[in-house]
Amino acid sequence: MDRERQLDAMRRMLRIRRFEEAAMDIVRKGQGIAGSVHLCIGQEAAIVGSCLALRADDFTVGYHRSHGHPIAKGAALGPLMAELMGRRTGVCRGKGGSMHLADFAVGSLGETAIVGAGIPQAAGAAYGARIRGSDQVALAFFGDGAANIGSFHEGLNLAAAWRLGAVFVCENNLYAMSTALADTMAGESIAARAAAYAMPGVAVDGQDVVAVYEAVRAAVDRARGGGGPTLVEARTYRYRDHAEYGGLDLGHRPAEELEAWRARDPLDLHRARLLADGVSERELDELAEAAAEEVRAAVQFAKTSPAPEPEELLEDLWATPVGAPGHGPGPGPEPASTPEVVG
Amino acid sequence: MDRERQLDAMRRMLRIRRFEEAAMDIVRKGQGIAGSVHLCIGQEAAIVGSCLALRADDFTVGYHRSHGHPIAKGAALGPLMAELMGRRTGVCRGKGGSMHLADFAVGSLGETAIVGAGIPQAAGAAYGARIRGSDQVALAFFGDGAANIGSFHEGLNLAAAWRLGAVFVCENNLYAMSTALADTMAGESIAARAAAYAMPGVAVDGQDVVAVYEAVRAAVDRARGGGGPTLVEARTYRYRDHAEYGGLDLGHRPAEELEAWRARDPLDLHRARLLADGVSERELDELAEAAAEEVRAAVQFAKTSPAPEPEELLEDLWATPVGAPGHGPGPGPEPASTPEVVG
Amino acid sequence: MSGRSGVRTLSYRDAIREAMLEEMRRDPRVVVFCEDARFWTMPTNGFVDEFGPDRVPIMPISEEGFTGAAIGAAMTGVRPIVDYTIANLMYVAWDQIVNHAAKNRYLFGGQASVPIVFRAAMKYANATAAQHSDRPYPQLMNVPGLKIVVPSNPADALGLLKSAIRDDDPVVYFEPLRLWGAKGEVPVGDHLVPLGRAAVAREGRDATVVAIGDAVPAALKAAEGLASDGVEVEVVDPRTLVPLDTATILASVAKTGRLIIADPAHKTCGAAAEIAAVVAEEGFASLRGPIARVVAPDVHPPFSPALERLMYPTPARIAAAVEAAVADSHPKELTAQ
Amino acid sequence: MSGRSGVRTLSYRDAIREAMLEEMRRDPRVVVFCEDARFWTMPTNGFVDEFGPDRVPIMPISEEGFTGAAIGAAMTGVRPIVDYTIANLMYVAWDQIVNHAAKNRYLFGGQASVPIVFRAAMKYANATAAQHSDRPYPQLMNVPGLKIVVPSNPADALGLLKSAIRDDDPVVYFEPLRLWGAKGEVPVGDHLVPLGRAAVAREGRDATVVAIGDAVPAALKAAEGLASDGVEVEVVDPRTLVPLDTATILASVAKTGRLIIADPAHKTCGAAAEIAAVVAEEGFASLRGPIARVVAPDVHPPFSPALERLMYPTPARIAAAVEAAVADSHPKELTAQ
Ligand SMILES: Cc1ncc(C[n+]2csc(CCOP(=O)(O)OP(=O)(O)O)c2C)c(N)n1
Ligand SMILES: Cc1ncc(C[n+]2csc(CCOP(=O)(O)OP(=O)(O)O)c2C)c(N)n1
Ligand SMILES: [Mg+2]
Ligand SMILES: [Mg+2]
Repeated sequence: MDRERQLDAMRRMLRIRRFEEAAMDIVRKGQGIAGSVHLCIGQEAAIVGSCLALRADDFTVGYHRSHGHPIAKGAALGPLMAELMGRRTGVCRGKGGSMHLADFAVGSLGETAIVGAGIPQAAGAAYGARIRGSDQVALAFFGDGAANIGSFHEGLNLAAAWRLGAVFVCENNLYAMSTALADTMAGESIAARAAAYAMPGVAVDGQDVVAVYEAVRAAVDRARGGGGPTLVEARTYRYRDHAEYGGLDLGHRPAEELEAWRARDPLDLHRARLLADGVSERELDELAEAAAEEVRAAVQFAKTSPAPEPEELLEDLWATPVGAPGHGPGPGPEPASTPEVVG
Repeated sequence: MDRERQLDAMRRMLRIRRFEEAAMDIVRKGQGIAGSVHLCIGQEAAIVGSCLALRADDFTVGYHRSHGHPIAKGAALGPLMAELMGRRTGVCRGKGGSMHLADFAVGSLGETAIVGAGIPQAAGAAYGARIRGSDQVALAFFGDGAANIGSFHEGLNLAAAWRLGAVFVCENNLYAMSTALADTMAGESIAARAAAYAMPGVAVDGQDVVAVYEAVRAAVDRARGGGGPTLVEARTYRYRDHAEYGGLDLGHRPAEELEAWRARDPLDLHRARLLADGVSERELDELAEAAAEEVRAAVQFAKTSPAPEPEELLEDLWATPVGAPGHGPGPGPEPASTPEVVG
Repeated sequence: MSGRSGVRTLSYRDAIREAMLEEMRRDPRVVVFCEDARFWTMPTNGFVDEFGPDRVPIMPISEEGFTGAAIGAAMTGVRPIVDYTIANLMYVAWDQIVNHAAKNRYLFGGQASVPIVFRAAMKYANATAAQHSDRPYPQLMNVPGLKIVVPSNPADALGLLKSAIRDDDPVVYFEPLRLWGAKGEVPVGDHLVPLGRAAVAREGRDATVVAIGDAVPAALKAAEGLASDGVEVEVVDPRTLVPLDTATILASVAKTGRLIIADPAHKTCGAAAEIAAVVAEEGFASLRGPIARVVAPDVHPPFSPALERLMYPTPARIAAAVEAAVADSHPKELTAQ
Repeated sequence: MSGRSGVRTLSYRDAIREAMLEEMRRDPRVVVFCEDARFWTMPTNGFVDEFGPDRVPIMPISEEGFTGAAIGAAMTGVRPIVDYTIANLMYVAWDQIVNHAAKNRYLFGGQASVPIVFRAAMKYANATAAQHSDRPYPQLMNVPGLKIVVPSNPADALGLLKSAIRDDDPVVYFEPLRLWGAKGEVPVGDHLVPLGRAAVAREGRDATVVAIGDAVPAALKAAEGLASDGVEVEVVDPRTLVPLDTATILASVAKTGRLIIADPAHKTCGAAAEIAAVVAEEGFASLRGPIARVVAPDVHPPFSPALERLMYPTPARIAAAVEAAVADSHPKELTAQ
């Protein structure tokens, strides 16, 4: 990894970290992020290392722990934060929210809330490139919990049988919600499952952004060169709970475990590497401040953006509108003044 | 395998072969078997070898190439043939037909027409035995085509993670309809996929009933002993087309291939073994004649059985009948005299 | 608290927990399949300590696989409660539910019993967006062989779940998550509510509102308001959607002559469509005017709370529909035709 | 055979083949996902020779996987035709169809296009029993974001499939397999039938029969018979179920005052229920009597032909319902209320 890319890695990881800290703060203060929020703090190296190995026009498909993927792929932060806040300026116009960030402009084909479902979709994007005569690669992010679902098996098998230009990156943070991987998978590693598809499978230190980059870069080159798909398992850890439950700790993980992983924080590790490589403290502090400033601006943009108008409820369902003669989508929205049902 | 069991193997394979020849004959003559009929002629050793390794109270779950499984498990032939003919005396009262034979009295929990769907059901039957404090084992039959579907992955993973008393037997006849396994699976063998679940996987000569018995017997003992599940891949071949299409040959397989497999016919191989072991021609001919006679009687029973009565259409939906006040299952059947829609 | 005659106050969520506890104590063959079942957020939290790891197993994320496993277990004498935790996740297991659980008894000529309760919490109105906010019961109502319930209060949540667990057929049990926190009185003792019986939640002579799930509290609120204007609304809660208690619905419409159906599910081919069709077929003569559906429009639940709050039946929307129905109906004496 | 003005005779099956051929020649981004697509039994037999292995790939038995792949391809500019060959097999892919294909455009605020045609042949009335005989369109009608068509003749089969392939939204295309062999005249040239427009298959003043799929030929047969008794039946074929052409249906009922709906799908929450509800809401004033549904009872298709022949609408069942409706209706002058 050359110096410029190493700095870029730091920049992107900082963007993700600051963005999620800001989101966490808005949630905690009840300032307008509704619904489920799954933070990837601690997993930035796995995400950024992967996206750095991609070309700007390559594709990513992600999952519910979503924010890092489009940020690492280069999406503007303002519309992402506005989406979390359900504003009309959100990247999905407020229709998707935290679990469904997507920015097609940077090749982010969207995050799904259905575990594993994005895996075959990434295979399909790679197939699409073949049909369109393009050498674009498609990369699927998913968690360790997805390794036991049928979509994982079918998606990897299809990609292998068709020799597609796809890369499958598992962010193995050891747990699916409160469930330890060891309790749901008899096999020793997720990477080892690649053998069932005669596909290379590699396990990599998910805290080391350079190690992840090297592994995914090799997979991307192979994919682009017609060599077929690769499964990369990045061993990592989430610092926060499964989701933000108003600060409640689910306490399903031993405290020492969390501390041990924090001791190998991906941002600290990379910062140390850069310092050792002779990057100055000042340069690094400027990177950090720049990221913080970007995030402050994104929050400002989001908070000052308007909510969607009632008529937008019926928009975006179809490309060619509902308008068959006499057909309507059902009773229209009522004046926004109407009281909510008290459950 | 002791002599008595060896003879029993011959007996059961003959029953299947004669039963299916009779069914084929009825189909060809248009004498009253409607719908899809998938014959397992050529695969008898894989089926019988597996069922011989089971106890009478163990369970089997099968698939669309269905007739061999309940026959090998010990079901009476008359109600099976009556089911193929849609008679009220059918083992499923005419509701299921060829693809859905089931005889709960002998532990046959039914054949599914949805590729792969029976695999997790067998895992569940094994789990059920654990809950009921029984040591019954559950065996799932499925084809090579099922190895690429999610149910295979989820069913095997669940059985491994829970260490269930299940055995998974793949009747690999090299093709899924017209599709060669090599075109849809990059991996070299189905048995090798067991490694993804830290489960033993063994490939066995599916034409040799003794070899299949030994392999499945080891798996069954392991399952009953609490050692967890095993995947057994029996390499075999179907002589007939995917289904009986009025004698049309789909011609998707090279003629030499068929001939090569016919040269290793499971019944011939086993007959030769028995003769070599000193069983007399006469004894074997008696076995053959007894099987033929059983099948003749089954056909007779089926052909002389009545069709279901119209009111039976609404029966068997629920254990506790539909009878909520004012509720009915919709417009009842009309007099059987009504003409059909001409499509 | 003592005696069968007493009542206790429970939340809808605790009523569900209580029903499972009572039935698992009663019958050792009742088991729970639920991801993170042992997790503090789940109504089954703590069950593993009382019932052991076999009856509350750790689930991989394999809805299709463990639904198939539940079917295999059910066909061999076990009674699984399969909790999908989010109704949309049933789609991953749709083949096992629709092609197998619903069909096996019929397919095998009565040999198979599939006594499973499929629990499905519906997270709509919680800003979880389209993939976590569905109300899929209309889809399953079109599938024969499944019994379907949607309790609207803690007493029914308890009594219907206990009946569902004891039923020998597959029962799909839908829970509007926004009702989980609602508290209500629940009879002490072995409280069973039979499947297939509607409840008249409020009597009235002027219009019938058939309301489903959390549209029931909304309809009752609307009825209160209308009562002060002299309009007496009868609120019918079917509780069970399959088999549907059409007799109670038809009797109410025979009395009021007007029908409004309030349902948070989508409009097209929804439960409201079925209820409207039944009355247009079997109760036409008693109708004094058009039937009205107060339902969700045929778009997906949006994430933004500012939009999602416009999706579902509210007291205001229901009241407006009742007023329109009362205005637009012909004199009773003309309905006898 | 020359010129846009001519007609040719095609079977329903060949019309489907022709539509795919024409569109694949027109647009190199149209591809076919179908197990055994190259097989002689399939309408796509031979396509691989003209379009190559990439556009007609060999499919593993992975409905969920290749449906997801079709979505990923569609979101990046490809137009897949996904053929499930048997409608029931869609259940295996339900999550991808319902949670993703139907939702992605809305979920992502209009960024995603999912131009997929899902083909689903319905094998009912062919003695293939419950797991291969479903008519699942009512389930999908309750899911916003999917357009749904059920052609009843070769010309519509051709014209609707071509429109579906060109449409930028997911379209589910249901084929009653028993119609595959039916022959009919098809216009030569680029024959397009717009989505969302019903056809009046026969005009009549006394009763409206809205018929779906192969209930259309049955209804026309019934209408012939009734005409000889002086009862003039109007047969409306919606062709597209979503978006439904309610205007044409309401106009017909306004003329006849009587509505019978014939549909081979199950009764509860079926397409017939929706059509009945729409008319009970928006066309009540023109109804002279009860609406009637001639549909499949709420049991699964049994294997035995002796039983399955009792399941679906037949000319006799439709005619009986029309006669009952004509008998049980009040004079027209009373309907203006
Ligand atoms: C098919 C499916 N099953 C269950 C869920 C509920 N669920 C949401 S996140 C989650 C855990 C996922 O764990 P993992 O894949 O490891 O991702 P992580 O949350 O650890 O990043 C579960 C079970 C879901 N969304 N989709
Ligand atoms: C989920 C599913 N997909 C597709 C089909 C259609 N189908 C029926 S049999 C068959 C081939 C199955 O091949 P295999 O599993 O090898 O069994 P075999 O017929 O060779 O015995 C297919 C594709 C189906 N029944 N179920
Ligand atoms: Mg995880
Ligand atoms: Mg095969």
